[in-house]
Amino acid sequence: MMAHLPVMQVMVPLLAAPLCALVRNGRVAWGIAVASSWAAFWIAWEIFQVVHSTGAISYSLGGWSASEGGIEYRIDTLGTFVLMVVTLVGAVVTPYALESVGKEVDKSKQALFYAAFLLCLAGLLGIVVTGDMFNVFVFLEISSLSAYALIALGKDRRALRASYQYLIMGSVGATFIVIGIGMLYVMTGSLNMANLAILLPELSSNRTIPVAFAFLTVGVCLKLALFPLHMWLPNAYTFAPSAVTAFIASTATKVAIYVLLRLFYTVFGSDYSFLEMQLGTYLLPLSLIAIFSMSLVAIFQANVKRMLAYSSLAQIGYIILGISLFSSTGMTASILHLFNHAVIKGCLFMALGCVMYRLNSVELDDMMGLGKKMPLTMGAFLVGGFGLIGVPFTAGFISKWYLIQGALEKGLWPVAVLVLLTSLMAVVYIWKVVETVYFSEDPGSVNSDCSEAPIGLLIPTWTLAILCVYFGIDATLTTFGASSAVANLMGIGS
Amino acid sequence: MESNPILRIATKIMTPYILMFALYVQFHGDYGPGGGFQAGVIFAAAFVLYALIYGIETARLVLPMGVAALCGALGVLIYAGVGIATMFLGGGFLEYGFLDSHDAEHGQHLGILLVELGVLTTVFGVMVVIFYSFAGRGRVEE
Amino acid sequence: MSYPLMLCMIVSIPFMGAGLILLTGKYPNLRDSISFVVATILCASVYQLIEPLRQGSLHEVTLLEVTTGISLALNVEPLGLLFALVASFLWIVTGLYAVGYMRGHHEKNQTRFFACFAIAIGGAMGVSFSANLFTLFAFYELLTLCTFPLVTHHGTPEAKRAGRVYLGILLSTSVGLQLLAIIWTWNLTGTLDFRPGGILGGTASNSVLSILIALFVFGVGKAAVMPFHRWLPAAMVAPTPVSALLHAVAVVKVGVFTILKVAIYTFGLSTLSELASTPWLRWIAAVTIILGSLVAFTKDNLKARLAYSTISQLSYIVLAALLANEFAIIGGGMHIAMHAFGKITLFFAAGAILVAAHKTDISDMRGLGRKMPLTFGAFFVGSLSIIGVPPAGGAWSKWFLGLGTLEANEQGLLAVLMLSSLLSLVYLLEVPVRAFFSSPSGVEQETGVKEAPWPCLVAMGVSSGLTLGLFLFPDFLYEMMKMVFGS
Amino acid sequence: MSALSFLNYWFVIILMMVGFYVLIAQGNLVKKIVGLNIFQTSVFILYISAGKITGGTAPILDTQWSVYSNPLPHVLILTAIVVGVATSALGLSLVVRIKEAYGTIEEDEIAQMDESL
Amino acid sequence: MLAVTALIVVRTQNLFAVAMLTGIYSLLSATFFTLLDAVDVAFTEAAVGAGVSTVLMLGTLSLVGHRQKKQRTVQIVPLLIVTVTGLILMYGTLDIPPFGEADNPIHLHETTVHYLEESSHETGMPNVVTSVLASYRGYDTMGETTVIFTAMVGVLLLMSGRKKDGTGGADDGE
Repeated sequence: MMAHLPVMQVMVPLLAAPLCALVRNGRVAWGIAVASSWAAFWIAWEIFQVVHSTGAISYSLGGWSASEGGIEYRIDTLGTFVLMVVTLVGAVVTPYALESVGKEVDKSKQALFYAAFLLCLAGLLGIVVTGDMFNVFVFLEISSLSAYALIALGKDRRALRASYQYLIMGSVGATFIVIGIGMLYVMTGSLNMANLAILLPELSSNRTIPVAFAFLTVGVCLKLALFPLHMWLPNAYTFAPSAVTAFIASTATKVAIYVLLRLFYTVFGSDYSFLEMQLGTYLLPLSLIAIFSMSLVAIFQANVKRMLAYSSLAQIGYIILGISLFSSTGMTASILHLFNHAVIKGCLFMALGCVMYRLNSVELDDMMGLGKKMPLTMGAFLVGGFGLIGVPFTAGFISKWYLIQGALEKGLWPVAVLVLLTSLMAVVYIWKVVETVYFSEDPGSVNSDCSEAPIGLLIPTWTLAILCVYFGIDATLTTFGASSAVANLMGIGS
Repeated sequence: MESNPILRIATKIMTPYILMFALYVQFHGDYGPGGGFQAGVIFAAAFVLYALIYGIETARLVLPMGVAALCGALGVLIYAGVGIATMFLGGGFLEYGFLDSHDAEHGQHLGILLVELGVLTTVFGVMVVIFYSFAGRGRVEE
Repeated sequence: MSYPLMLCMIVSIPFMGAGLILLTGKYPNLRDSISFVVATILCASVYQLIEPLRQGSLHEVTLLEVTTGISLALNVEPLGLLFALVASFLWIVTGLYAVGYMRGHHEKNQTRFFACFAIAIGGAMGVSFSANLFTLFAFYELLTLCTFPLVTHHGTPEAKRAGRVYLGILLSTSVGLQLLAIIWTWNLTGTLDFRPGGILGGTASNSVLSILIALFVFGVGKAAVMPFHRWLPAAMVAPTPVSALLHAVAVVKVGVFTILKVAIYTFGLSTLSELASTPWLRWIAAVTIILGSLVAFTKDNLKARLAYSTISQLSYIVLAALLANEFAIIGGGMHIAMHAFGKITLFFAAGAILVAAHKTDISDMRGLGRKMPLTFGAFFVGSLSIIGVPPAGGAWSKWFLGLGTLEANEQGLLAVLMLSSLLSLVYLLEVPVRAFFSSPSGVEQETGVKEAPWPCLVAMGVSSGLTLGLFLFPDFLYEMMKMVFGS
Repeated sequence: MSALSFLNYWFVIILMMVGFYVLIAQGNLVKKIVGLNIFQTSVFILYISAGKITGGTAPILDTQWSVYSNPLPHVLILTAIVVGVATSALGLSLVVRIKEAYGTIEEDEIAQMDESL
Repeated sequence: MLAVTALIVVRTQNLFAVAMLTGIYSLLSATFFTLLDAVDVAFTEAAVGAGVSTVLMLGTLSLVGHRQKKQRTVQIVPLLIVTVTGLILMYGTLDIPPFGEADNPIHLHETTVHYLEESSHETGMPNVVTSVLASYRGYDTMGETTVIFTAMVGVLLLMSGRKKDGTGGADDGE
């Protein structure tokens, strides 16, 4: 069975999804969802160990090897790292969903909700494990379509519009990706990433390849909402049901970043991407603008969920910044932040979900004095907020530490200063919430009779909060995972 | 439309043929163009035609929404189930050759047939569900 | 008790104390006695470390390694021990005072107040025993965050605004400049440990290190070097015990202590004295000294005047660090203690006046000395120490500082020190002079003002007594500071 | 390479861009989906064109033929068509819900309604 | 023909006509596919594009009405984006292998060769498209089935229930 772990990683949630749709009972479906997402997490952990002890795994689907025209699975150190991120968040969010979704989604739709949720999970995992370009597209669409549906389930009617916007932007992105894949295919005749990596360098002077490169990059950047292609994200995060926001915010963009890394490093090769195409020169300013402007916008939001959505955009900027530095420290920072931000944002959005559960609102004005009424919820929010700022002993500090190291190594000290400055902006928007919640007297209107969130919501939220602190205190596991992934990608050691 | 006898009878006569054509497309996929997906669409088309002529209520009696949705889910299960089965038979995921322990080529044939059946089921179910959803919604609004 | 455990205990005692305080919040008497007992235990434990340190049998204790090269580690060295001793001792005194003050003043949220107070002391302990810059930074930030609720304790819009200024300046300097400097240091040397003789010498060009020291000096916002001093007057909206212990001792001393540590153990004195920017920074400190004194002049509000006086005095220590010679460092280290005792006495007195007579402005205090002789007497003693005249302890630290300026060939700075002493003579002594020698205004006569509650008086008595005592027996401090250069 | 050989591609690109334009410029939500369809269909043509071999025939093996067009693009596009129709279905059901919630399917009107909230 | 149809789609205000034209567009491209030897694709495109999509469109239109608001004539920014994208794409085709040549890389790649030469005895299917679809790249097709299933789940989530209150979620918008 161990040999089939890679395929089981995707199949477990994928098979669980139709089962959920079949049972039609929300609670049973939830049970299936929890079981399968935990199983997925366990499988990811097993794969993590296998890959780290024996090297990258390759698995031929249908028994056809890549040279026979089959589809290949390929999981290397980076892949298992991202698998861990996605399944971890999945495993934490599904238990959370019971109460949260129970309140925010119609009872009759809950079974289907879990089906869509698992499909989204399966799609994301499928993207990570595959080694075939076109297969990436197929699973990208599985995850995207289910994400559109999940977002549209938000109670506010604006959720529909957000979902539609996302659908249009996402489909444009997907079509761009298809165009890019098509061009690569036409030039080489291959869809397998490893094979492309061999064939492409021979064509380096070709004029089609840069165009393919550009289309793929733009397409993926649309999916990961890099500035200025981010328009869909704030609304989508704001109006989606809480559990969905927590899940999608911590995984979907991360997987898109993974695809980007795959493209840059595996398919095109780092020399081509960074030296010939001068990728760094484009990504660096874009990411800086993203970090700066999105942090600024976040400060002025009155809706906390939207504030965090903009903050996510800024955080994506940090990750891209690390990539654009094109150094092993920068990359380590990015991959670390991929994980840390998933944990932190998951924690924050889940804490907000608790607030939503009690208050039916996450407007700042309605949250005055909430710190006394929901101490545990807001405590988790505080921990997550510190992580976002990058306070020492939270996970966020570690990734920023590496990021600034990376910038200084390249002699880009203004970038280092800017990263620190924007951390301060994070202080401002997190502090706005803290001040409202802890240091404002409750005007006695909206939240006067609210109490602490149910335990079913608090346990998952605090799990992530504790992880956020744990990986800030003992970052050996994450740094090990990240640095070995980087070593693998950049061809150092291993 | 529901009262037009010509249409009703024409549909009655046509439907089996369309269904047969769909099956032809399904099984002939090995030799000519066609396969599970196209067959599923045609299958669904036959049904949609039926529903249009005889009214959605009647159609729902023949094939309730729940059953259609079930088909949609079932197809995926069939497809992935074949994959799991080959895995238990000692091969890789979706390695059809292992379906027949003696003749790998025959196993392939069988596997392809089965997964195409899965595709057909899903496509049929999904198309009908989508049709019901759109049509059903309009009817209530009027 | 083994030494590593002991060290961990010392740093965690205040945090445990905070926990106990929160648990016993419903029983004020129990809560306040816990506060007092914990403080005593802490001070006694810190005292236990002196003898082993003299024998040189102490070493670094690594609590946990966050990731390669970044670890949470504690160590005992003379400067830190001195600071910890001062802070923990004054916590006992302030604890006593605070009980009297908070009850006398009927403050709300007392539990939160005492808990945050304890955490703040824990932060100060962590800073003083930190073995590397990362540990120091972590506790430094902890101190910033946990004092915020204390500053905004009253919850008024004014307090909140002050809180924002407080947090804004402290966080932005520490994150924007200090953290950058720390990461840069790591980038240059690959370590953040405090080592005798420094780690940065020879790792980068003079100009790079010049920028780096400037980042540290300004980045340690708690040292209140101008132009990053605004938070300190803002923090004065807090209840007086906070101003007394935290904003005259713990928080601000953490700032200058950090600069001293960076100067001695990160740069190394010989490296530091050769940097191109050091003379400039000395003069910035000097300007802060003079301007702080001048602004203090203009303030009628007693606590505001004391705050600016603190700003001015802190830069003495910054200056000491930047003079980078043995005399100056000894003077600076002693001044941490001397100023602590002197200034806390002044704040105690100011608080006592507020509790007993509800006065905050100096101009209203005419004739008050006759009704509160003990309070104003203590104020007088404290003032002497700040001014630096015998028989108060401040005389010694200023003496060594003066020697330091001469050693560094900066006669101009010696003049600055003189001038500042003169200025402080005027602005501080104005208060007792008015209180004792001016006749009270008409309005004051009717209210029956009497001395502050007894815990306040005892606290004041202890601190002023020690201020005098330190003049007579400065050997201990001197010996401790000598040890910095001994090993 | 002759100019003629580009024409096929360029023509498809123009079609593609027409679809893309409809997709991003039109304010009507249904029409956007139509644009998406055109955009995607044109991309499909691009793929299929690449698979063609002049003089070849459909890749159904038979003894009387020897040259076949490349089957792989066909397979990919079959998948892509299905994905496309799935997207349209979901998009259109969103449009229906938006119509029910807002009473209009013009983007600017919806934006106006959201801002006035 | 295709271009003309596409352009009419842009200009037409009546969505009903647009839907029909889209169907026609699909049919036309299906014929085009046949010309390019892609019979399977043509079949599917005809079934999906002209059939399913059109029915879907019409179904939607019957629910949302088929008049489009008058559009401003030409929008500059989108036009610019589109033109730039198009030009980049055209630039990309400059080095693309010539149309229809048998020695283009995709025809020579080992996978293609494998499909055409080995599939008949490996799978016993003369229709290479089917064997590639269902076997060699069967996993893709499973993904495709899942996509369809996902669409169903999505449509069901969106369209089932809650239709009685007429205005949908309009009232809980605040």
